[in-house]
Amino acid sequence: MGQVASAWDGTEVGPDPVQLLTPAGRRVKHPSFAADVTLEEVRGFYRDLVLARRLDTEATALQRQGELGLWPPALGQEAAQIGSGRALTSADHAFPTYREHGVALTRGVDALELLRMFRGVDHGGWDPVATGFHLYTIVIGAQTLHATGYAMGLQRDGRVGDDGSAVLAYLGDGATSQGAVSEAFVWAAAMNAPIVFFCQNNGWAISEPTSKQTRIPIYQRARGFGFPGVRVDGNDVLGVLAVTRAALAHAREGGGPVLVEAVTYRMGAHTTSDDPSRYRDPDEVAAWRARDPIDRVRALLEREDAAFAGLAAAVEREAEELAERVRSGVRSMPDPAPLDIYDDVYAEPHAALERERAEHAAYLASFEEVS
Amino acid sequence: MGQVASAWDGTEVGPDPVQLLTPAGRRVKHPSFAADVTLEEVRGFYRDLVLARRLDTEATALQRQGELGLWPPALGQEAAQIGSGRALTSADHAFPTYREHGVALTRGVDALELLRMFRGVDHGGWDPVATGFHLYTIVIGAQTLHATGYAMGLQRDGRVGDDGSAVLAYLGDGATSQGAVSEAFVWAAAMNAPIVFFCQNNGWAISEPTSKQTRIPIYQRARGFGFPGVRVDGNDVLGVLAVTRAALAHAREGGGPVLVEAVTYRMGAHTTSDDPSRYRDPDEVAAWRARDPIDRVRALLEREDAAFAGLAAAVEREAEELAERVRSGVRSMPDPAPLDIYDDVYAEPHAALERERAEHAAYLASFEEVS
Amino acid sequence: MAPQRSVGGGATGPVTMARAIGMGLRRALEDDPKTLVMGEDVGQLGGVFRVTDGLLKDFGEARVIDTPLGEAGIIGTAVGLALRGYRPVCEIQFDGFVYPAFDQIVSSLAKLHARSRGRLSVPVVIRIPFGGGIGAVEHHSESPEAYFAHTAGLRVVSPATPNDAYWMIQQAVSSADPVVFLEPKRRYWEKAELDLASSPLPMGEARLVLPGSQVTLVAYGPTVRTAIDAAAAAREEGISIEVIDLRSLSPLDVDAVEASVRRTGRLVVVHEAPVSLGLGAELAAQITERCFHSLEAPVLRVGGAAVPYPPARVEEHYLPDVDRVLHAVDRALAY
Amino acid sequence: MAPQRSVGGGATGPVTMARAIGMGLRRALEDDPKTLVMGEDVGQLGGVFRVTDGLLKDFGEARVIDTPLGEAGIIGTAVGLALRGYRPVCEIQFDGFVYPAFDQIVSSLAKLHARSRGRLSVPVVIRIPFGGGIGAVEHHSESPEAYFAHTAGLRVVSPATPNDAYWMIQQAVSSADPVVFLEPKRRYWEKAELDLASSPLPMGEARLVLPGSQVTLVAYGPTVRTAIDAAAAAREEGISIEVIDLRSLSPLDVDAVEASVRRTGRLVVVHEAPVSLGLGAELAAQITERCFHSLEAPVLRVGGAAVPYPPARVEEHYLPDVDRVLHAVDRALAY
Ligand SMILES: Cc1ncc(C[n+]2csc(CCOP(=O)(O)OP(=O)(O)O)c2C)c(N)n1
Ligand SMILES: Cc1ncc(C[n+]2csc(CCOP(=O)(O)OP(=O)(O)O)c2C)c(N)n1
Ligand SMILES: [Mg+2]
Ligand SMILES: [Mg+2]
Repeated sequence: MGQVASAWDGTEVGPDPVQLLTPAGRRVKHPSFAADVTLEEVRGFYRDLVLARRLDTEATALQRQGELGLWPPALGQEAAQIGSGRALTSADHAFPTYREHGVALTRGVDALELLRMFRGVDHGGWDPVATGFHLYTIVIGAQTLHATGYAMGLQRDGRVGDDGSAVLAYLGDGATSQGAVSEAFVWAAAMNAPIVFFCQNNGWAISEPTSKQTRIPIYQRARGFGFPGVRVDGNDVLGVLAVTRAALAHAREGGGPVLVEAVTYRMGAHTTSDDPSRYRDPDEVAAWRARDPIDRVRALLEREDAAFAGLAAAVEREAEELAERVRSGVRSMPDPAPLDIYDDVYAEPHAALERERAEHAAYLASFEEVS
Repeated sequence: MGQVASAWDGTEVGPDPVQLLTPAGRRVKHPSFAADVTLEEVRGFYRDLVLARRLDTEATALQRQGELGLWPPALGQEAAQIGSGRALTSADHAFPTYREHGVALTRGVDALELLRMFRGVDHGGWDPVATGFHLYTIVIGAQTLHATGYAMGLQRDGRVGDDGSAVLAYLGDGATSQGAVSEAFVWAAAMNAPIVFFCQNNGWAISEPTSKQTRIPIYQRARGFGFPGVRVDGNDVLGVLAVTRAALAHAREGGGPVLVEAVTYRMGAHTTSDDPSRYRDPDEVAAWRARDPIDRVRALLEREDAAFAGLAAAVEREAEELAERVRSGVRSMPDPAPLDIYDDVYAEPHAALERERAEHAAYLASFEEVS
Repeated sequence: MAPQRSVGGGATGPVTMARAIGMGLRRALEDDPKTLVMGEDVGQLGGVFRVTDGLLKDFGEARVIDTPLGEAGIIGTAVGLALRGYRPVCEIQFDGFVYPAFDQIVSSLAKLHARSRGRLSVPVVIRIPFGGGIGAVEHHSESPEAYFAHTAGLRVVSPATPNDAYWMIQQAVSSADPVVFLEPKRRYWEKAELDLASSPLPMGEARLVLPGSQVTLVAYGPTVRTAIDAAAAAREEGISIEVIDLRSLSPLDVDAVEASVRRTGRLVVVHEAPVSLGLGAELAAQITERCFHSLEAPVLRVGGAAVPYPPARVEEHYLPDVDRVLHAVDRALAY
Repeated sequence: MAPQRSVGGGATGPVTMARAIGMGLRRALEDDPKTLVMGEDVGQLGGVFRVTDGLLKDFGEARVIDTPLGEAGIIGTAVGLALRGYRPVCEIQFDGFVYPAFDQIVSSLAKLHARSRGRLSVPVVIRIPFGGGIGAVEHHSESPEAYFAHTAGLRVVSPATPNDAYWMIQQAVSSADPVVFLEPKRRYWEKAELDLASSPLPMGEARLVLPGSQVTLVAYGPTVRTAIDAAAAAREEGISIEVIDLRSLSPLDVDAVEASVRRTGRLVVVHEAPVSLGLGAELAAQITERCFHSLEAPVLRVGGAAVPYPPARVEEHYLPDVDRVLHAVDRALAY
């Protein structure tokens, strides 16, 4: 199940973020959390990180070329996403925002499925049941309540305790201000639901720095609701993995909700429509570049893994293939047919909508008659 | 201005509630809060408490007689209301729920104005500007945001600092679960607004005990948002006064928001439509009866005030007059005229509504022609 | 879609609508272990109208949930429970308290089936006691149905009789789509026999309540009784009114109304909600288009004024009553 | 109600609608120190559409407020600021994000004047970039106007031109009532000269955009341009269309529409929002009642389907375009 023993006793951890791998790629020890992973796993994370970044770069380029309508880059947040995504078991369920592209890959969502909504051919694109990865939610915070309800479902299914499963709900730093998110905290605490709230504090909510939302660190929000918060270095894939695993284990075993704050940084624009030069200092970006989440794993593997050169080359090839597949796949995605808009609005026939569809069909047919 | 020196340094206080007057009516000292009041003031509180209770009893009776549509009794919560209401200066502004009848009296709202909405002749009834006491808000939690915005207005008016003023926002224990209330906490903290959130934890939200809303004490909610929470014995008028004064002083002087949790008990039904026997134990009610907020002030005055017998008699007469005025006043309140419903929907003429009014007037007139 | 089973023994004795809904919920809880009931005060208290009385005792805390006080939380967690395979029936305590949940209803609940291209279903039922006439304080007498009927992805229904209430709540629970279930609270205590023997009308169909020839009168929820009373009064004056109970507001059974109007040539729609942009507007638009040449008078609407629901002691002037309905009928006949 | 001042020098050069709104806001901030601008990203960034660009720099943080991320918080605190005498202009970043604030809008903002029997005013303006056609992802293309127009106590307006945008935003700010100000985002970048010299039309009045004799075509916001284009195309075919820009959805200037329909005998209403229970329904109902004997055809409606706003690459089939408008015009003429 991927659950690891952890010394974490469910108490709050912060404000110093948990870190198991320094920006220079050196391992460090933490009293409560251990990077209990094999070398093979770390090699896997390296692959995950590189592929996630490549997808991001490629999607950004495709948007510039007009092939995607929009893209919200996860650049710089890969460790937070891969570390948390890899902490999940297949029986767990994740509820993302709109930026968890790295997590999506760990859940087996195909890159082209992921791009459908940004291409504008779909509002979803993948199978949330098969992947255990819910659809993206754009309305800030709404998914935290769905996630909490899902976790209540797990409780009712008897899926808490030994061999239990849990829910991982993603949210941003800005999202912590939304009433829906606080209600999710209230419900999760009142129900003692098996859920981990995973907040990627990437420093910004579009143009607003985190200081516009809160005057204390985000992981401390959980205090007010009676469950533990843990702050982790979001650019440290091992730290994120260990903390998220411990938090999920806590939840699965009936300990109730946990809030994880992964301190990271959005290196790119909010979305391809955004111009961050209007609101943030290039020095800040540069300082975070020195904390790059991939560099430190590379440094670690260069030191600890004799076969790293081969891995790096293989991953590079795989990334290239992914990029190529994404480029051609996106370009050849067919547009929806006009009458598709009437599909799946209801699961059962809805007479009024059927009438509208028939009228629309007749209207479209009238052109065909003409031509 | 009614501000008192207080040793409170803005740190959280609880879980033992601040108490300055025991259920037996004995004064006790607290390291941070002092009952800095004259005997004359205590005599005033006694009067306030008794009048508030009398209004409550009378309104409950009037509802039973069919003269009011509904009444939410404040029975048992009088100390929380008088203590906090008397902590306000005339320049402060209070935003009540629907149960702050005692506070209303301290703000100079006339009992008959207060009863208009429960009679069903109005949705408001008093002048919120003149009294510094906003209209009752029935939608749980909504007023906490209005209060926060009002406090932001005080900031913009330069009304923070020496000689500043503040806002007091009332809420219930159940209300703490509403997203709007958490957003008020977020805004108040982010803006450092001069506001005190005064939560009367009366043990119940209709049939749900406070444990259905939160697993930690309510005053601790503030921790998660980065401002202090203080727990006070809500049946101790002196404790409530001291804590609320200190909290308001903190806010007025630019210290930002405070959450006060007044631990009290709703001795009556949620409203006259409610039947608490369906959900709560008579022993619980009996235990709280022994903590009655008026009894302990009476005990104090009987000991400390030689002239108490005279006061008690005078207050009893005044209460009787109030009851009589309420009884006859409510019965003779005229119903609104049919076309009144069109008044004050808009502050400026609205053509479509004017048309509806004219049609309605013509319709009514058609009956008069007939008869 | 509709539970078509017929249960032996038709007679129940007269049952109030509130009780009929409770009986229907009980059946839904018995029939499907995935059915849940949740909301403020629905458990221990049995709801402020006692509709869910006894359910906690018989089905336990895991299935009958007293939730924290927040409507967004109720609907948002119900969506999540539905994603996990449950069928939550949420109670919103009063009409005026549904708005904090509006985002969850409009942007999540109504859209998830479409967003997922049919992969996900969210069979959540939202029960809302709605409408005025009970002498209540503010926010306890609203008629928010147009907001929901205008929202694609939701079904919106309102029973007008105990029998419909009993069956329709079960149909709503077993529907694969989200259903806003509007309970006419001022009719909660009206009694009628339930028909347990025959199979119910599908949830989306209107019902012809009274046949008539001169004017079609369409109502739903609380105004069906008003319409029936108006028809009775009109009959005394020799006017023959056909009364239709819409039952479903999304979909609207316009076919049924059209068939009637083709016979009568006149249509009056009556609801408590403000006339402006209310259900009557949509019916007026559609029926006028369909029956342009057979209408003898414009479609007339009787309903609330475009004002906030007024204080109790003037609400009788806000609510459509028999006189106002007959006034509209007279106007329609005068064309 | 409307600022009637005329400023020396009428010529501005062509200005986009986005810029015109920004200029209007600037005027409102200059004219009244109580005017505030608030919302997500309105300060430092100048809003995601740059409408408020430069205002923070010139008016400071106390008056141009980058708020925390929560729409209920934005509108709820704006209500409080208004109670303290301020005139907050709130930006909701996109149409689909207004719903978390729905309770504050419907139950507090819309009702406080009435609840207080006129003692309190809440002159809050809610700016919402609305509508589709910009190739956006979900929740960024909605047309929620019917929800607001159905809500008593709100005024609802939508400008279709830069000049109207410039003046109407100022009128909205100076209105004593709450105003929902719907900005047709796909027209943000269309340019026109502003007329600073002459006094503007009152906010609640419709405007005759193009005179015509055979069919009245009513539009508002983004579809006014569509209507004008349709009228031009129709003229080529010898069909004379009168185009009316509603401008105000609450109140609806039905008098203006009626006057036109009395001349033309036919009415087509076009909006992006779902047809079902949209503004077209209300116009159809009212105009049919007023012009029952002079209508040559039923009022026809062109608009969105009753489906969630579809993905970008099929939105052109959802949005009313010239062809669909002309199809309706032809149908109206064929009666
Ligand atoms: C309810 C709602 N309001 C506003 C928006 C517009 N919006 C999209 S992303 C965003 C900022 C989110 O910030 P954060 O939660 O920190 O997540 P991040 O984008 O940084 O990952 C905003 C305001 C939205 N999507 N939903
Ligand atoms: C938004 C909203 N939801 C539901 C209600 C119905 N309701 C009225 S009072 C109440 C309980 C409130 O409990 P609490 O906040 O503890 O205040 P108390 O009544 O105990 O003073 C509820 C659920 C409401 N008024 N508003
Ligand atoms: Mg962020
Ligand atoms: Mg309470």
